[in-house]
Amino acid sequence: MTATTTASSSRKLTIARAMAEATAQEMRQDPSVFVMGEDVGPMGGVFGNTRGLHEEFGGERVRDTPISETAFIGAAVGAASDGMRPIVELMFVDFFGVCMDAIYNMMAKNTYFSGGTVNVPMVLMTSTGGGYSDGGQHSQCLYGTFAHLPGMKVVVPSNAYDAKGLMTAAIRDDNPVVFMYHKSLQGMGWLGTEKGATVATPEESYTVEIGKAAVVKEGRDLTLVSLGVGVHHCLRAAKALGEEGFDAEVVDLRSLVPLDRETVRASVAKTGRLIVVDEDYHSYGVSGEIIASVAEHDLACLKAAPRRVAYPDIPIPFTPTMEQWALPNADKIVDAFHQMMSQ
Amino acid sequence: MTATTTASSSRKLTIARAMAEATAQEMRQDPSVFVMGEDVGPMGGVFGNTRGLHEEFGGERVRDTPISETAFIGAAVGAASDGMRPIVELMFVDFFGVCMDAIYNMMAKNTYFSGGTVNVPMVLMTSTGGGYSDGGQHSQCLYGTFAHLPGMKVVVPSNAYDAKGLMTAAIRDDNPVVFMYHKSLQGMGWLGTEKGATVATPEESYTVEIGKAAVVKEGRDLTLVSLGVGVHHCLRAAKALGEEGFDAEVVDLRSLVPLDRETVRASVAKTGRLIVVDEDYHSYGVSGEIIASVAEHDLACLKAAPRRVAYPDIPIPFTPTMEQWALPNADKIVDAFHQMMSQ
Amino acid sequence: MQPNNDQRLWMYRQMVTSRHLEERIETLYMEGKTPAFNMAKGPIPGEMHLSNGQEPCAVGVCAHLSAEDVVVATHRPHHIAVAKGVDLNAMIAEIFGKATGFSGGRGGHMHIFDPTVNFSCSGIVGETLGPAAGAALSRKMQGKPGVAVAFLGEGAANQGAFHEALNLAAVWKLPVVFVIEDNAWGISVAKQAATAVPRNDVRASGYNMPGVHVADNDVEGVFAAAGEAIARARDGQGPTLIEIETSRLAGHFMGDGEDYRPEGEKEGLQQRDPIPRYRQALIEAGLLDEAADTRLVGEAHERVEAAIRFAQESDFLPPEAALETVFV
Amino acid sequence: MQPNNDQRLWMYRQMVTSRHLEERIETLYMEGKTPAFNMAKGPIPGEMHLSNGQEPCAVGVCAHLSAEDVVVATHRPHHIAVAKGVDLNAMIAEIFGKATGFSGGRGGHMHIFDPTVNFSCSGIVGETLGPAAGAALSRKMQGKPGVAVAFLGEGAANQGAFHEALNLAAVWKLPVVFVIEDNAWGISVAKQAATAVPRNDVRASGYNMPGVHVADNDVEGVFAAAGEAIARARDGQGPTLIEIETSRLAGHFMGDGEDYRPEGEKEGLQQRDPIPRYRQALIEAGLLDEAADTRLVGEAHERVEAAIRFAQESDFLPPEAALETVFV
Ligand SMILES: Cc1ncc(C[n+]2csc(CCOP(=O)(O)OP(=O)(O)O)c2C)c(N)n1
Ligand SMILES: Cc1ncc(C[n+]2csc(CCOP(=O)(O)OP(=O)(O)O)c2C)c(N)n1
Ligand SMILES: [Mg+2]
Ligand SMILES: [Mg+2]
Repeated sequence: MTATTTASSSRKLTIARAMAEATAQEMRQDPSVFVMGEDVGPMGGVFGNTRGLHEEFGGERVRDTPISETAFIGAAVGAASDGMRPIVELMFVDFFGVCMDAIYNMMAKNTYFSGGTVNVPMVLMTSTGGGYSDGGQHSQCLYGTFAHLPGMKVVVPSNAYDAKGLMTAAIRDDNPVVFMYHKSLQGMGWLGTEKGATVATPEESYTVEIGKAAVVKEGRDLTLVSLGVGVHHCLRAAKALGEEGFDAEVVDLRSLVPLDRETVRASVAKTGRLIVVDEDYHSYGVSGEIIASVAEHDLACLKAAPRRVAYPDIPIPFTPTMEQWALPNADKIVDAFHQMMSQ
Repeated sequence: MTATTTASSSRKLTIARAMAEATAQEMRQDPSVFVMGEDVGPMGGVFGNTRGLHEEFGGERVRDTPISETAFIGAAVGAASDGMRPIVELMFVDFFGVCMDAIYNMMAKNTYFSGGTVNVPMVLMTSTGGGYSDGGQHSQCLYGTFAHLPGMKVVVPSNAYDAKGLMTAAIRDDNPVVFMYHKSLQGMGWLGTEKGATVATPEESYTVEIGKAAVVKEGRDLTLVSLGVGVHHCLRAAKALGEEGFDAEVVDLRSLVPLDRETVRASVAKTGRLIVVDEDYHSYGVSGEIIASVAEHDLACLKAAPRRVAYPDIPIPFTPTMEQWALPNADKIVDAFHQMMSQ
Repeated sequence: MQPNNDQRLWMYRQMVTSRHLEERIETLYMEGKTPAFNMAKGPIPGEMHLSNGQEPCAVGVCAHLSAEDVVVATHRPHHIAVAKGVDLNAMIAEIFGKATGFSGGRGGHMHIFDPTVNFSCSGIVGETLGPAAGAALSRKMQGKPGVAVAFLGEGAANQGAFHEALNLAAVWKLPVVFVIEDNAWGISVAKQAATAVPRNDVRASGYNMPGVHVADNDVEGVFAAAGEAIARARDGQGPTLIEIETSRLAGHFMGDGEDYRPEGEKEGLQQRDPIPRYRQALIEAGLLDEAADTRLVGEAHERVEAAIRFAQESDFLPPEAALETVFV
Repeated sequence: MQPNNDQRLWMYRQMVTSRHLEERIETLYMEGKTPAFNMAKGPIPGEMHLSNGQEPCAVGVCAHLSAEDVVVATHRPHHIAVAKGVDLNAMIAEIFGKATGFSGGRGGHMHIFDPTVNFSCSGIVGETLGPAAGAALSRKMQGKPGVAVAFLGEGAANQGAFHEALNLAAVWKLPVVFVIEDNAWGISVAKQAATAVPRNDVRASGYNMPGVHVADNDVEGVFAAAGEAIARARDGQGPTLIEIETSRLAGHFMGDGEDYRPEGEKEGLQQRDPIPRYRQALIEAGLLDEAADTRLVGEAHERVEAAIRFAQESDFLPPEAALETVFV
C-alpha cells in the first residue's frame, strides 16, 4: 500500500502505462487523436501500452484492425493528411517488412513531396528487442533501419518519464514520429522487467523534446552512449566501473532522428573515450553512426579507439544460451573498457 | 567497326549486358537457374539486364510475374529451398517496402533457422540510384538498409567486369545474394551512362569473389572509399587531385556483406586520410560504418578526421537543380579533401 | 444514372484538356532528348507516364466529386488531376520542377499534391489504397462531408495492398470507391498473364462489396457506375469496386518501345480513341456542333498553354531548398 | 472422398499424439514461470502457440501427403508438424533449444525446418504462402513429384500476401493447396471484426480457383476436401483454397488471459473437442474399442514422452555456435 501514499510527483509508472497515459491525455483534449492496430482494443495491446483506452474512448477511437499492416498504416497516412492524428501500432518492429512502403515511402515522404503543404502528424509505435527467447522474427531492434530513412522522427525511450514526455511530444508533432519501445522495458511482468525503466512520472501532461539526448549520469573518464534498454546496461556498467575507480558518463540518445550529435560530441570531448552500446545489429547501424559522428568531428579529443558493444551480425537465435551470449550487457561494456585501457 | 576487330579479351560490355551474359551462361549449364520478375521476359528488363534471356530460354525459365513482389520473392525463397536457383528481380530497390519480409525474414534467415540444413541459393537483383530526376520513390540506393540486416550477402558492382564475375559468383553461391546495380552504370542510353562502367569483360565465365574490395587506383596521400557509381566520382576526384599533386587511392568496396574491412584499413593505414563517398543517405549507413570500422581499429593511423560525401538525410527531390545539388560528385570529394587539409 | 447536358460537356472539356496537356508534355518532354533518348535531359527529365486514352475513367468519376472529396491517384495521375480540378499552373510547374509547382519541384510528376482539392498520388503500385481508405475513415470519424476515391491500374489489383485495403474498407464500411483503370497492361505484362480472373470486379465479392464493370472505355458508363458508387458511399453504405476497361494509347512511359504489343493493337485502340468517340456522341445528341467544339477545344488548349507558359516562365527554387520541408 | 480404416486410425493417432505433445509442452512451459509468469524463464522460454483443437486440419490434409510433398506452416505449427511426420525428437529438442534440435535451437518453436519431410514454417502472418507457391513452382519446373500445402489462419487471410500468392498460384497453375484454419480469432480480434466475408472460401472465385468450406472441425470433412484438392494439384489442375472451421482450445499464446472471449465460448468449444468426438465416431464405426484406444493412446503418449526425454537429456550447443550457419 506504499504506492498510494506516495506523492503524485514521485508516482512510478511502467513505460507501458506511461504511454497509455500520455495517449489518453491527448485523446481527452484533442478529438483528432485516435489509436489503431492489432489487439489495441479490449486487449489493451499485447505489450500493455493501450490498456484502458478502449474502455475510456470506445471502439471508434481505439480500433482493432485486421492483420493488414499495409492497409491500416496506409490508412493512418491518409487520415493524418486529412486532419486526424492517428497513433498506429506495428505490433513488433520485426513485421516492418510487410508494410514498410506505407511507412517510409508515404508517411515519411508525403510532407516533402507536397512541399510542406500536407502534414502527416502520426505516431507509429512499435515494440523492439529480445532477451526473452522469442526467436529471430520477434526480437529485433532495427533502430538503424528506421533511423537511416529520411522524413520520419525516431524516438526510443529508456524510462517511463521520457516515454510519457516523448509520446506526448510525438502526438503533438506535425511530423510523423516512430516511437520504438523495448519490450523488456514495458514493465509487463511476463516479459521480465528492467526495473530502472519504471520511474517517477508526473501525472500531469508534459513533453520531452524530440531530438535531445540526455546525460543520465555524468562522468569524466569514459562516455557510454546507448538507447532503450542499453542505457540500463550502461548504468550498471558505470556502477561497476565506478567501483574500479573509473567515472563513466552515460548518454541516453532518446532520439535517433533528429540525432543530438552535439551532446555526444561534448561528452566525448570531455572524457576522451567512447563506447557505443546497441542491441541492434552491429554493422551499418547506430553504433557505426555514433562513432563516425565523433571521429569526423574531432579526432584529437579521442584518447583511445572508440568501441562498440552491439548485437552481432547474425539472425537472433531462439535458444537462451545463444541469445543471452549474443546480447549486449554490462559485463561486455566493462570488458570493452578494460580492453580499451589496455591498448 | 573497330569493336568487332578487337580481341575478345578486350571486348567491352555494359553492366546490363554483363549481367545478362553471366545469367545466360549459368542457365546453360545449370537447369535449376531461372529468372523471375516484372518485365524480365520479352521486354528484357526495364534496365536491360535480362535482355535476350527470354528468347534463348523461353517463358518457363524467364518468367514475367504479376506485380506481386511479396508473392514472387516469397516464391523464390520456396523454390530455392526446393532445389532451384532463382534469380529474382525487384525492379527498383525503392519498392522493398512492399516485400521486405520475404527478403529479410525468410530469404535471409531460413538457412540460420534451419541450422544450415536448408539453403536458399537465390539472387535478388535490384536497381539503385538516382541522378536522372525520377523522384523520391525511384532514385534511392538503400545500401545501408540491406547491408544492416544479417543473413544475406550484398554486392554492388561499379563496372561490367565485376558485375559479370559477381553475378556468376552470386548465382553459384549457396547463400542468398542481393545484387544491387546502379541505374546510371547500366549502359542504357536512356538513363545516361557512366562510361567508366563499360569495361573489357571476358566472354568466358568467371567469378569475382564476393566479400573482397578492390583497390582500383593506388595512392599514398588519401583513401577514397566508395561503391557503385561513387567509385567513378572518386576516380575523377583522384584525377583532379593528382593534378594538384596529391595521390589518392580509390577502394571499390564491391561487397557490403561480407565487408572487406581489411582492405579499407590497410589503405587508410598507408594514406592516413579517409573520405567515404556514398549515394545512399548520410546517416546510419555505409559511410558511418566505414569510418567507424577504421576508427575503432586504429585511431593512430588517421592524420585527419575522416569525412564523408553522402546523400543528405532528405527524401530525394525530383527537380534536377535540387537533385544534382544533393548528389555526391567529384567536386564535392575534392572540396572535402581541401577542407581536410586545411584543418 | 445519366449525366445531364452540363455534365456531358464538362466531361468532354476535361478530356480534351487532359489530352492536350499530355500531348504538350509529350513534345516538351522530348526536347533535349533527341537524337539520343536520355531521361535525365530536357526541360522535363525523369519518368513520364501519360494518360492518353484513359480520360473517361477520370472524368466519369470526378464528375461526381467536389473539391472536398479526396482522390488518391497513381503514377499515371494527370488525367485524374485535371478532372479533380487540380490547379493546372501549379501542376505543370511541378512537372517542370519549378518553384511555383505544388512542392517547388520536390515531388515531380508522380507526386502531385493539391490539398485545396484533396488530390494526391504515389508512385508505388497499389499503395494509394490504404491512404484513400484512411481519408474515408477520417471523414467518417469527423463527420465531415466527403468521400474518397482511390484509382489504381489493373496490374495493381494483384498487389497485396489491394486486398488489405478493400477488406479494411468493407469491415469498417468506409465511404471510399476503388476505381481500377484496366488498360490491359502493366508495363509489358498483359493482364491475362498476370491476373487469375478476366475481370477484377468479380473480386469484390471477396469483400462483400458491390463490384461493377464498365466496358469499352465508355464515358457515360463510367459516369453511371461511379455515380452510384459515390452515392452509396455518401449515404454510409460503404465501399464499391469498379473496373473500367480503358486503353493506354501511349507507351507505359515515354521512351517505351512497346515491342510487346501484338501487331495492330495500338492502331485498333487509336481508332477507338474515346475523345473523338465522345465528341461524335455529343454532336449526335445535338449538344455540340463544329463551331462550339472548336471554341471549347480552343479554350481548353488555351488553359493548358497558359499553364505551360506559367511553368516555363517560373524560376527554380535555389538548390539548397532541397533541405527544406523534410520536417515542418 | 472417404478415408479408409487405416487412414481413419492414422488420423486419430496423429491427433492424439499432437494433443499429448501440446499438453506436455504446456506443463513444461509453465515450469519456472510460476508464480510470476515471465516468458524468459523455464525450460521453454519465449512465445508458445499451442494447436489444441486444430488437429483435424493437420491430419485431414497430411493424410494425403508423403514426405516428398512440401508443407509450409505458421507460428502455430506443432499439429501440422506431427501429421507431416516431422521427427519428434528433433522437433521437441528444437523447442527446448537443444543441440539435437533441427537447428540446434537457433530457430525455436516458430521455426521448425525438417527438410527430410519438406516441412518448414514462419512466424510472420501470411508469409508462408509465397514459399509454398514457390515450392510448387519448383516441382512443376523440375518435373519432380510432389505438391505443396500452405497453412494459414483465418486472420492471415486478410494479409496482402494471401492475395498475391493465390493469384500467382492460379496464374501459373501451380500444384499448391491453401488451407485456412479458421479458429475464429486472430489473437483477440474476432474473425467477424476483421474479415469482410463470413467465409474465406468465397474469396477463391477472385482467383479462379475452387474454394471449399469444411464446417464444424470435421476430420473426415477435411480429409475429403483436402483429398480432392491435392488430387487436383497432383493432376496439374492448379491450386485450391480450403477453409476449415476449427477451434482454438487454448489461448493465442501461453499466458493469454483470453478476457476477450465471450462468456461460455471456451466451454462450448471444449465440449466439441474434435478428439473425443472422433474417438467416439471410430468406436461407433467399430474401428476402435476401449482396449485398442488405450493401447493407441498409450503408444502415442510414449512416442511423445520419449521425444521429451530425448530433448531433456540433450545438451545445448556452445553459445558461440550462434555465429554459425548464418552463411553456409
Ligand atoms: C510495388 C511496385 N512494383 C512495381 C512498380 C513498377 N511499376 C510502375 S507502374 C507499373 C505497372 C502498373 O500497371 P498498372 O497498375 O496496370 O497501371 P498502368 O501503368 O497500366 O496505368 C509497374 C510494374 C512500382 N512502381 N511499384
Ligand atoms: C505480419 C504479422 N502481423 C502480426 C503478427 C502478430 N500475430 C501473430 S499470430 C497473430 C494472429 C494470427 O491469427 P490467425 O492467422 O487467425 O492465426 P491463429 O493465431 O488464429 O492460428 C498475430 C496478429 C505477425 N506475426 N505477423
Ligand atoms: Mg495497366
Ligand atoms: Mg485464427
